[in-house]
Parts: sequence; structure tokens; C-alpha cells
Amino acid sequence: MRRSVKLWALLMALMLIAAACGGSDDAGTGDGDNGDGAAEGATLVFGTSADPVVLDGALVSDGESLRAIDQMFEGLVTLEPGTTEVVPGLAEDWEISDDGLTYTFNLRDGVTFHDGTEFNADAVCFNFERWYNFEGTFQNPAASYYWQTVFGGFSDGKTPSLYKGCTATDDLTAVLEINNPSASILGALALTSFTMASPEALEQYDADSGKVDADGIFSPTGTYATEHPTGTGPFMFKEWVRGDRLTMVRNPDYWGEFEGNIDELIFRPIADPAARLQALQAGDIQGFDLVDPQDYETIEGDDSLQLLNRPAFNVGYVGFNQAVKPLDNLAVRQAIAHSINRQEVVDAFYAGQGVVATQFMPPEVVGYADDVTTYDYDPELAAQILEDAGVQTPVQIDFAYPTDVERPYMPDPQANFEAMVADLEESGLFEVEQKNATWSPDYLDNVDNGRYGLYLLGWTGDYGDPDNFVGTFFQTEQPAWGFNNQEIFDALDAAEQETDPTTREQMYQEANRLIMDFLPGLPYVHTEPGLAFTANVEGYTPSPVSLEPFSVVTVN
Amino acid sequence: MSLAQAEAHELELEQPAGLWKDAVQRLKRNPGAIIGALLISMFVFLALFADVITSYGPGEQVGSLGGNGSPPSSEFWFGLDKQGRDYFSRVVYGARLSLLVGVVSVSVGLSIGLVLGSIAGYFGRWVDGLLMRIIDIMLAIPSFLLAIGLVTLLGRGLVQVMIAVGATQVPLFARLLRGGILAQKESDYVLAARSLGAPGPRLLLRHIIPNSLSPVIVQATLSMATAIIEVAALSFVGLGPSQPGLPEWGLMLADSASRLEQGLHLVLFPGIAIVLSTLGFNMVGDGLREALDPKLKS
Amino acid sequence: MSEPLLSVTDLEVRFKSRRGTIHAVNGISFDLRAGETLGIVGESGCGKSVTSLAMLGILPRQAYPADGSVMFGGRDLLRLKDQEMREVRGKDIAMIFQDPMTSLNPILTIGRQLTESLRRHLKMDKETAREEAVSLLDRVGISDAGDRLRSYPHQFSGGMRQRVMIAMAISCRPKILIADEPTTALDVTIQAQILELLKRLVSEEQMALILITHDLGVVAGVCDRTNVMYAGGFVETGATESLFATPRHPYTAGLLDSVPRLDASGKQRLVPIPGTVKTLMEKPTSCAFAPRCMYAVDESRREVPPLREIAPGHHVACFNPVPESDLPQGAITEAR
Amino acid sequence: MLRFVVRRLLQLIPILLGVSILLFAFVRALPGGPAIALLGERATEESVERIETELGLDQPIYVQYGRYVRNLVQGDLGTSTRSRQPVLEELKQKFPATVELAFAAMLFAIILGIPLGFLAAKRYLGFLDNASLFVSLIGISFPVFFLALLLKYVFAIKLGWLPTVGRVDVTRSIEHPTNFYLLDAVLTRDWEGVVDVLKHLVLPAIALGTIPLAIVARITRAAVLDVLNEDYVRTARAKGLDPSVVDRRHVMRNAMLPVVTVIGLQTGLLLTGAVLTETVFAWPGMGSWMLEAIRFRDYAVIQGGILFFALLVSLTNLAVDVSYAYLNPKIRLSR
Repeated sequence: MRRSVKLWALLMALMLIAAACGGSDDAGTGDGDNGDGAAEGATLVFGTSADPVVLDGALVSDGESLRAIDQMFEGLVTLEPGTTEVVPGLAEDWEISDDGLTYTFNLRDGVTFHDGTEFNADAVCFNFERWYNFEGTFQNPAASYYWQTVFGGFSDGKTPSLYKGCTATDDLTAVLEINNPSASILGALALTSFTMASPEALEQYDADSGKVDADGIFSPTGTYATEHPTGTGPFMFKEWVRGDRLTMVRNPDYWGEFEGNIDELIFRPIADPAARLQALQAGDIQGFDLVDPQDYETIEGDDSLQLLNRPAFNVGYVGFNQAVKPLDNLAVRQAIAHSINRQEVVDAFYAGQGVVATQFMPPEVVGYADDVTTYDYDPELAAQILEDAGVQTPVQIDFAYPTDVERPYMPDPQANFEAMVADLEESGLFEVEQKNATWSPDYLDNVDNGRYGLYLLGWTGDYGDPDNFVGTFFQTEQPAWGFNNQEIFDALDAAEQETDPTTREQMYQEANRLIMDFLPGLPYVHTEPGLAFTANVEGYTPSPVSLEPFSVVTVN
Repeated sequence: MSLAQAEAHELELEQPAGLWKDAVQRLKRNPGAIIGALLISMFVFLALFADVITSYGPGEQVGSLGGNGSPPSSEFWFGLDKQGRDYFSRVVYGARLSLLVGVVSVSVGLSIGLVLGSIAGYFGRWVDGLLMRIIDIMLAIPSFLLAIGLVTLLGRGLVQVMIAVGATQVPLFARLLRGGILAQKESDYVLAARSLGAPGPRLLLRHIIPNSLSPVIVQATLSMATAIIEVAALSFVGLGPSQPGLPEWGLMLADSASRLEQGLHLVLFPGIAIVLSTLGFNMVGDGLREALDPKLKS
Repeated sequence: MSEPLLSVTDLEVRFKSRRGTIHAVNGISFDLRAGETLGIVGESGCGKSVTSLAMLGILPRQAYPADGSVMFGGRDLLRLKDQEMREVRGKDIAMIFQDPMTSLNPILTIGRQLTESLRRHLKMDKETAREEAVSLLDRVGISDAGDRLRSYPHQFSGGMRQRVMIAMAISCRPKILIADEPTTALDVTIQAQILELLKRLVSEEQMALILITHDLGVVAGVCDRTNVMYAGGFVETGATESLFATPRHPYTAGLLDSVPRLDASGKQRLVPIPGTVKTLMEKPTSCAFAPRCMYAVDESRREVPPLREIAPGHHVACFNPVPESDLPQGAITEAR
Repeated sequence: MLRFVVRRLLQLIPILLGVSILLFAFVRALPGGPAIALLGERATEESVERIETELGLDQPIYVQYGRYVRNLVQGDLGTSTRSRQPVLEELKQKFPATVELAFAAMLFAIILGIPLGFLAAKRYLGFLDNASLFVSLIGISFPVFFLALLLKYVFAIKLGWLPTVGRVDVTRSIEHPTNFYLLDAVLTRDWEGVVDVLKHLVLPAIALGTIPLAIVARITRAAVLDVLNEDYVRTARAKGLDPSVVDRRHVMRNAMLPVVTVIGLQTGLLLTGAVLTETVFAWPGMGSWMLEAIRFRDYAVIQGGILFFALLVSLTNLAVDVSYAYLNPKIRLSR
């Protein structure tokens, strides 16, 4: 310790000066060297809520992985930006056979993967066959969730599969055959899970290999999904340092136009929402998703920032578990619906970005019925209903909400919960036993096993199809809802099979009316989830299903 | 004849005071301890008379919902939070909660620690070895992770959180007491008492434990400070007590963390409350340590 | 008689404490000539150590030299700036302390601590300093000095550590050596060896030695002259033989009576001096020993007795010195 | 000395085994499981069972523990259910981040703490002494996360001098031979990178280092006060050595002994603070990783991560004892 006290102080001063002077250059390090004006070759840093799991579309279902894959991969079909309307992607056009069992796709010519290999019908069938032949942990629902939701089983035949086969009749024509008709196949193919990967890269970096440890636990070992994702998209993979950043660069020989000026796109995980907002304010990032509605006012008030909203594509609802007495009594359910002031909750905690829901689907989705029964806030009517039904008041009910979770349809569960409980108890008709648990895994576990009477939950659609909403909730008997209503089950089954669009829409509208009369739960909000950007970012088009390419974005 | 000798010389001249009398005397002369005691009594006062001091309940919605609450005003000294509740009363009721948490968790840690420590210290041999290994294991895991683990295990009710925080203090108290007992066991007066046939357990309870208590008391005061911070920290990472609308400082701070820009007061007031209450306990703890330290030079 | 090497006049030292100022040394004066050995003896707490520390200017933080002068080499050490004083300390005046167990730095090698003053004062380079250190250790009687340099203090016995302390002190050939209770912490056999070593070195180097102790036996064996100190002041000074033979101050006599005499015949009753030294919160205005002294007279309680010469080279500060007749077995009867 | 180290390492084994058993039991006792955590709203009865069989969670508990220990011994900490990465791979990323932050915090605490403590002791009971005592008391009472928030708000958001998040500016690509970014930047002579990493380190290190700073200052003050009263310091002054030599060679070297012990213990406690600091500064370290793992019931990560934490804490304690023995010849030569 050969230093006199003076030396200690000197060393410390040096360190601080180095740090401080380093900061003198432009504080916002994000936009790097190019200064103002729609300069060429911009860099955009986007704050994500977490690291992607892996960069292989077929093996993920979490939002952050899908966002990254959307930038680097494309499917046969895609959605019109900002809508859920299916438009041509890598397939210029397609024909569907009369019996709805064969889909013929005519592919775009001259498209290459990032590794230079050619995109053709063989590549399309290679991808489909790959998904169909998944085994081991790849069949795990957390991985190939969408294949199982859309196509059902795999080649091992454990569960029946919609997928029959894929043949490349010629270089640019791929024919897909399915075992029975399904109207939602086309919409589903726009999903990120069905984007096309380069067969060459899949094999070279052994995307499907894995090791099985002594107890049969299979874990993937290939480096395709972590270091060499190769698609046809506008951006190419450059580098991924887990926990730090995922860097993608512009694909020089992209087949489509590349309207934006982003050369380097960086996703940086910032788990804490507060830290994300502060990073944006300080200019360390230029945008982030999942904005807490409480911050809408802040962002709109700050002219160096801008707030964009996704069209509503979710529903927040109060679930009624009819297995729990007295929720099996329709009158009680109706009284509850009339005793909750949904408008006040939406106004208070959704900062004007939410609209009161009338049914279990957002308006944009086909099959939305304008004339479903509605339940306006009217405590006297609720009292009347209970009295007519001869129900003793106050009715004992239990009501639960999840802690430490934020969902677009429920940014602050505790705030919603407290307001709703206040409404119920003020009406004098109900005595509420308050319950809560940590979102994952306890709360969801309790809901799925029907341990709660009333509970706060919701759903964000995956693709623009009514089956993905009401189908998922009410097509089969589930402990969470605790009811067995064959009329609803049959209506939804029939609607799903119907291929003619207009009849299909009417059938879903009828189903919605049926559901809202039966009132298995109380939908209360559709939100337009918010994204925040710095003011110099233009062209970002929010989409209901969060399919938002950065290739159209310009940074000035 | 250094000053210390002179001082000690004089102290002896005044009639010899007992350890406690002497300690109190020293405490009175220690400005830090006095300030600390004032801070603590302020918070105890706030906690006891919260309902009298504040004109609104902590959960009572007085202002408009939503937005970022409103800044401090003449009517609401600390302003309103985003649920439109009077922030001043929430901070005051927060004092009641923090002191409660502090007291309960320290007594949990203290009692379990005392039991473990005295068993280990008194019986020794393999009992001591085993217990000390368990303590080593608990100390090997960073205390905050231990607390997080326990809260996740026991659930996030207020009682469970207090037990979890208390449990992280157990190794500290166990080791302190064991050390005290081992030191006392060899001391002459114990050997003398034992040679006169005094039964072990009575000896342990009447003499050994009371005499090894002073370091434990110092640690208890300091642990009050750690407990308050630890609960606030648990709330900050979203694992604090989860009753809806609970006026817990850490939670209040965490909720407004992202709205520093406009809701700075929503972060400052609970934060400063935590600092002051912890400071109080730390100061008194320091004062006690100096006052009770027998060999202290002037 | 040569010019005095060191002359201390009216030295006063006080301590700042919470209860006010403690007057540790209240005006003492003495001279020291080259080669001379002066003993300063007195009970603990009488201010003898403080005097030595004041002379070297290394008083503890709360103490300060309030008055008087310490003339050495034509300069008053008390008025020197610290930088100048450091040239004197360890070079011209060196000091040895009481407890060898704690007076050496536990984590530095003996060699390192030995060569420190050599390199500081005599600007020796590492090598020569090492050789000098080896020869110093030989001179103080430590065998195979060569590899002893690399060992640490805790590997040495008390006696050997004191020898190292002495080697350190004399390393720069100081003119004056102050030894503050050098043998108190050692057991008797080692004490004699250390004292012998000190006497030999003092004569070889022609150094002046101030030996501070409460042990009359040590003073008798080593010192040419002795000053007896009580409550911050000298009560009796003079040649050691005459002081021991004819102690004229009641306190000196009392001290001698409380020491077992080898030559005493038959049963010998040791008579302790009643009472204890009172801490002085202000400058004494009367004879400090009066409350414990059976020879005390009214004057003793009103004025501070000055040092008067009552025999050639033998001074005493007492209004009613012990008469010749009572010596040496002057029994002091029980306190009345 | 070697025998001492080996004996201490052997002692570690039962402790770490004990920790691993405790962790295994703790993880299995946690309510819910990884399956639901992964699937969220999409979980259904069979999908949960499917995942649990995949992960072998349906096998009897002793079989699971047998597998866990067998893998552990081979250095296989299992795979994270959330990121599907082997835990060891993620550890290579996360561990250096936390250690680099902890090291910077400790350096900050030492560089300021020791001189502060030393000056306070030299001006004992003076103004500086009382002031430093009071400031260090406040330092100890300041919750890490509150300080982190304030620092970030003032220096990063309001003044914009320093970055708010992360370990390095994203647009800068630094090669990562060791994942200790500061070291990497220095190794690859990327001086701009060094400044950038330093800029990212300053605020989190100060937030995390304030409590250790307060403690180091107090311990240094107490230690220096003790040493100043020692006889050998008086001997040194009696030798006429310059005050700076006396302070450095005699006072500080002896005062460092207790200070080193405290620094060692503090490093263990730093890991606790890291969890909080990492959340506020989005620092991709072990702290935030553990938090997520517990929330997602990522068994392998919880077990591997906390076990690694325990190993780290035990090794720091061992390093403290070794350095104490090295610094103090009495102990060094007596082993």
C-alpha cells in the first residue's frame, strides 16, 4: 500500500474526470454519428422487455422472439400493415380447391435467403416437412405452440394432424394439402411461426439436433437458432449478446422495397418498465413497446417523444367460474355485470387508450356482433334482478387478481381490482373475499384449475380470426369457466368449419350473441397498446397482432 | 500518563457505576445517539397517532383517479398518488407498517437466533458443529436472495414477508449469542458457580445469557434498520407484502419509479422516510455499541 | 565542568481534557553534561515520562508544552519547527521505551525498522545500512545478526526486543539517550543484562543518558546523579550516593523506606507512604506532598517550596527537610 | 499456508453440498411450476403435463435429485427452461457483469473510504471527524435502490452526462474474450470503448458502493485510531521519521489488517445490493437474472445461480482470510 493519501485522491479525481469528460460529447449516444436530416444509414435502438428465447420461428411463442424473427423472416402470406387482412408475401398469389383441402401457392421469383441460397418451392416444402416431423422437446407446447394450435399433431401421429403433405410441382409452385377444411389456415400462415427458413442453413447449423441426457431430457444443441438464423427478410442477423443486445443489419439484396433508412437495428432488453421510459427520455433508446398507460400522459406531454397505439386486438375480462356457487345462477352473473362501473375503470387506468368491451372479441375481428346484450352500470337494476330471482343479498363471492404482471389489456391489475371491488361493495349487494397471487405460475395455475370464483384475466389475439378468441375460450368445457353449454360448443364448432366467409361471419355473430346472453364472464376493455418513440422516428405502423417491420421506419 | 489513564483514573474516583448505569451515562453524552433517539421517537409517534395526525385514511380516494397524482399543495402536504389518495397519510401510515415489520421480523430473527445460538453455545461438540454448519449454509446465500426465496415460498402476505425478513437475521443473532456464551462459559464466575454445584440450565438462563446479551441488543437495534430497508427492497422488486392499497414505503417508491419526471415527490417522500427511520436506528445502535463496549478507551 | 549538553529550565506541560486542563509537569529544570547519566525517579503519574516526550516533541495530541525551554546545541527544542525538530529526533537525541513487546512494528522486519533511522538521518544506501544494522545487533549482543534481520518482532523474546530497541536508538550515534522505564517490563535477570548493556554503550559512545524509572534499585546501580520527582516537580536532586545515604526530603526518605534493603538485619518492616497522588487540575500553590507528609509545617501548606542547596550539589524543595539525625533508619511513624 | 487453503477448500464442500440440497428442496417446494410460467394464458391441462414430463418433473423426487447431483458433478448445471440455454453458458454472460459491477463498487468504496477514514482519525473529534461519521451513518441508512434512482434521475436523465442503462453503448461492438467489458476493452486497446464502459459503470458503482464506502470509512477510522495509540507509532515518531513515512509505513500498514477483513465481508454483501442496482440500471447481471428465474420458476437457473453465488461468497471469505494471513506475519509464519 505504497501510496500516500494525496495519491488516493489524485487517482479518484482522474477516474471521475475520465468519466465526466467522456460524457461531454452528444449525450444521446443512440443515434451515433449521423446528426440531423433524413440521413442515410441510421441506427435505431429499440428497448424490449426481455431477450428473445431463440430465433427460430417454429420453436417460439413469446412476443420478444416473434418481434425479432419478424424482421429477418417472411411467410408465404403476410398481413396488410396495420390490419389483419391477408395479403401476398413470398407467394404472389394462391388458389384454394373447392373442397378446401388443397392450397396452391405461386411463389415470387428471384428471392434469395440471407446465405445466398435460392428461395423456391422445395424450400417451402422443406420447412413444412421439418415442422411436421418435430419430435422430442420440439413437440413441447412452449415451443411449437402455433403448429399445434393450427395443425394439431405431428408425423408421429400421436394426435391427428391437419397437415397432409406439401409437394413442389415446379420451381415456383408449392402445393399444400390438409386433411379437412379449415377457414383459419390462410390467416394462420401469416404467423411468424410459419415463416420460411433457409434449408441450407437449417442443416448446416443443425437446427433440429439436440442431446438427450440420462433421463431422456432432450435439449437442443444446434447453433442455428442462436447464431445463424437465415431468412429472406429485410434485416439480416449480425450479433446476439444475451442480456445485452441483438444486432441486425439491412439486407442489401432484399427482394422487396426497403422504404426506411435503418442500416443497423438493435434490440436491447430492459426488463424494468420504469428503466425503459427513462432510457427513452435520456435518448439511450429510440423506442420501446408495452408502454404503461400511466406513462401515456408523460410521453404525450414531452414534445421530444411520441406515442403510437396499436389497434385494439385484445380483450380484458372478469371471468365467472360457474363451478363456484352462486355463479352458476345467471341472475347473479347479470347483477355482478350491472354493478361494475366499467367506464370509470377504463377511463381511470387506461389513460384514454382503452374502450369498454361488449363481447369477448375486439371490433376489428370478423364475426363481431354490434347487437349483443349489453350490461350498463345500474346497481338498482342489479338489486331488482337479484330480488326477482329471490337471491339473498349480500351475495358472498370471491374475487382474485394477479400481482407483478403487466398485460396490454391489464397494465395495473391491482388498480382495476380495487376499483371493481369498491363498486361491488358500494352496491351493497355483494360481500367480496379478496384474493391475489403472483401471476406466474400461481395465479394462472389457480385460474386454470377453477380455484377462483371471479378473476381478472384477458387475451391478446394471435391472428385475425374469431376462432382465436371465442374459439379458444368457449369451444370446449374448461375448469376456468366451469360450465357445460353444448349449444355454445356446437355453434363454435360449426362456425370454425364453415369456409364461406359471409356465412362464417354470421355464425360467429350468432355465437357472440349466445355467449353474451349466457354471460360466462364480463368483458370490460379493449386496449390499444402503446408504443413510444423519440420524435425523430417516422413510418412505424403499429399492427393489431404486433407484426411491425422496421424496414419501413425512417430515423431523422 | 496518557489522557486515557487520566480519564479512567477519574471515572474510578466517582463511585463505580454498574454496566447499565455507566452505559446510560455515556449514551447521554453521545450526540449521535440522542439525534437517533429523537428520530425513532418521531416515527413511533407518527405510527401511534397516525389516525390523529392525518385527516384522510391511507386508502381513502380523495382526488381523481389516474394521471400521475398531483404535486404537494396546501391541502395535501405531500400531494396525491395516482389512485388519488392523500400521500401524506400514506407515508404516515407507512411508518406504522415499517415499525411493525421491523419489530416483528427482528423478534422472529432474535428468538430463533437466541434458541439456536444458546443450544449451539451451551451444548457444544457435535450439536454446535451441526448448527454452525447450517448457519454457514444460510450465510453462504446472499441474504436478499434468501428473503426473495422465502417470500416466493411462503407467499406474499404481510406476516409471511415479516417471517422471511426475520429469517435472514437468524444467522447473525445465532452467531452473536453463541460467541457470547462461549466467552462466558470459560469465564471464572461461571466455573466458580459450577464448582459450587449450580445446575447447568439455571446457570445458562440466570447468568450466561443475560451477560452475553449486550452485543445482541446492539445488533437488534441495527437489525431494525436492515429489516425496514429489506422489506422496502422486496416491494421494489415486486415481492413485498401484497395486500391491495398497503401503504408500504418500498411499494410507494417502486410504483412511482418510472414517473420521476413529473411525480418526483411520489419517490422522494417515501424514500426520505426510509432513510430517516433507518438512520435513527443506526445511530442509536452505534451509540449503544460504544456505550456497552466495556474496554472502550475514551 | 564542560558546558551542559542539554539544559531544561522551568519546563511546564499541560493536558487538555474534558474536565479542564491537567498540569502534568509544573516547572522543572535540570542540566545534562556529555557522558553523564541522570536518573529521574518517581511514582507512576508524577510526570516523568511526559517530561521526556516533551523534550523530544512527541507529546500525545492533547498535551502541549505550556512554558519553559529545552536548550540543546544552542537552540530551544520547544520552539523549533517540526521539520527542524525531526533532524534532532533519533539523530542527536534518541529514546527507548518501556514495553518492548509493543514498541516494535509487528508487521515490519527487524532489519527494516533498524535501518530506518540510518537511511533517514545518515542517508545510507540499502547495503551499507544493512551492514551497519548487523554490526549494531552484534554490539547489543544478538547472535547471528545476519539472518535475524529478516525475522519479525514476534519471533524475538522481550529481552532481545529491548536490545533491538537499544540498537535502533544508538544507530545514529546520538549525543543523548533517554530511556523511559527500559527494564520495567522485563524479568529481573534480563533487567540486569539490559542495564549492563546500557552502561557499556553509554561509556563506549560517551553518550549522556537520562534514565527514567520508578525503581530505586535501577537508579542506584546506573546513575551518577538522580532527581526525585513528585506531582510534576523535582523535590530533591543530587549525586546518587548522597541522595541514598542522606535523603533529606520526606518523600525520598519514604521511598527509600518502602524498598527492602539487602543489608537490613533481622526483621524489617516496610512502611508504605499513605494516600495517593492527586491529579492536579491547577498549578500547585503549596507543597504537593504536604497532605501525605508527617514533616509538613504550616508553610508547606501555603507556599511552593523552592529547590534549595542544602549540601554541595544536593538540593531539596522542602521547608522542613528530614534532619540528619533521623537517617537512614528514620522510621516514619504511622500516619497520625 | 497452502495447507490452510486446502483445508478451508475441503470445508467448503459440505457447505456447498448443504446449499445444493437446500436449494433443490426449496425449488421443488415452490408453488406452481415452470410450465405455466412459460405458457401464460395459453396454458391448458395437457400442455402443462406435457412440459412437466418433458422436464422429468413427474419422476420421483429422489430420482430427480440423483440426476441433479450427477449432472452437477460433471459440471452440467442443466438447461434454463426459459432461454433453453445451458445454465453454464448464461453464467458466462451474467457472472462477469455482476463481478465487474461489484468490483467497481468496491474500488469506489476503497478509494474514497480509506482516505476519508484516515483523515477522520487524524483529525479525531475535529469537524471533519464528526462530519464523516454523520455522512457515513447516512450512507449506511440509504437504501441502494432509492440512491440508484436519484443518481440516475439527476445525472442520466436531467443532466444527460451518463447513460441510464446497460453495460456498454449498443452501437459499439466490443470483442468479449472474457465478458469483463472493461478488461475486454483494455485488452483490445479500444480506448474509446474503455471510456464508454467506464461511463456505464460510474452510476451503478456509486449506487452499489455507497454503503460499503460508509463501512470502510468507519472501520478505517477505528483501525487508524487504535494504531495511532500504539507504542510502535510513538517509536517511529521518536526516530524522527517524516509524518508521511510514519503514516504510510507504520500506521496504514497495520490499520489495513482489520480493513481488509471488512472489505472481504462487504464484497459478499455487495451481491445482495447488486440485485437492486441491476434492476434500476437494467444491468444484465446475476442479480436480475436470479429475480427473473425465481419469477419464472426456472429451476435449473435458480439452483445453478444461487449455488454459484454461494461459491462466490465462500471464495471471497477464503480470499479475505488468506490475504489477512499474508498481511499479518504473526499468522503467516505460524501456520
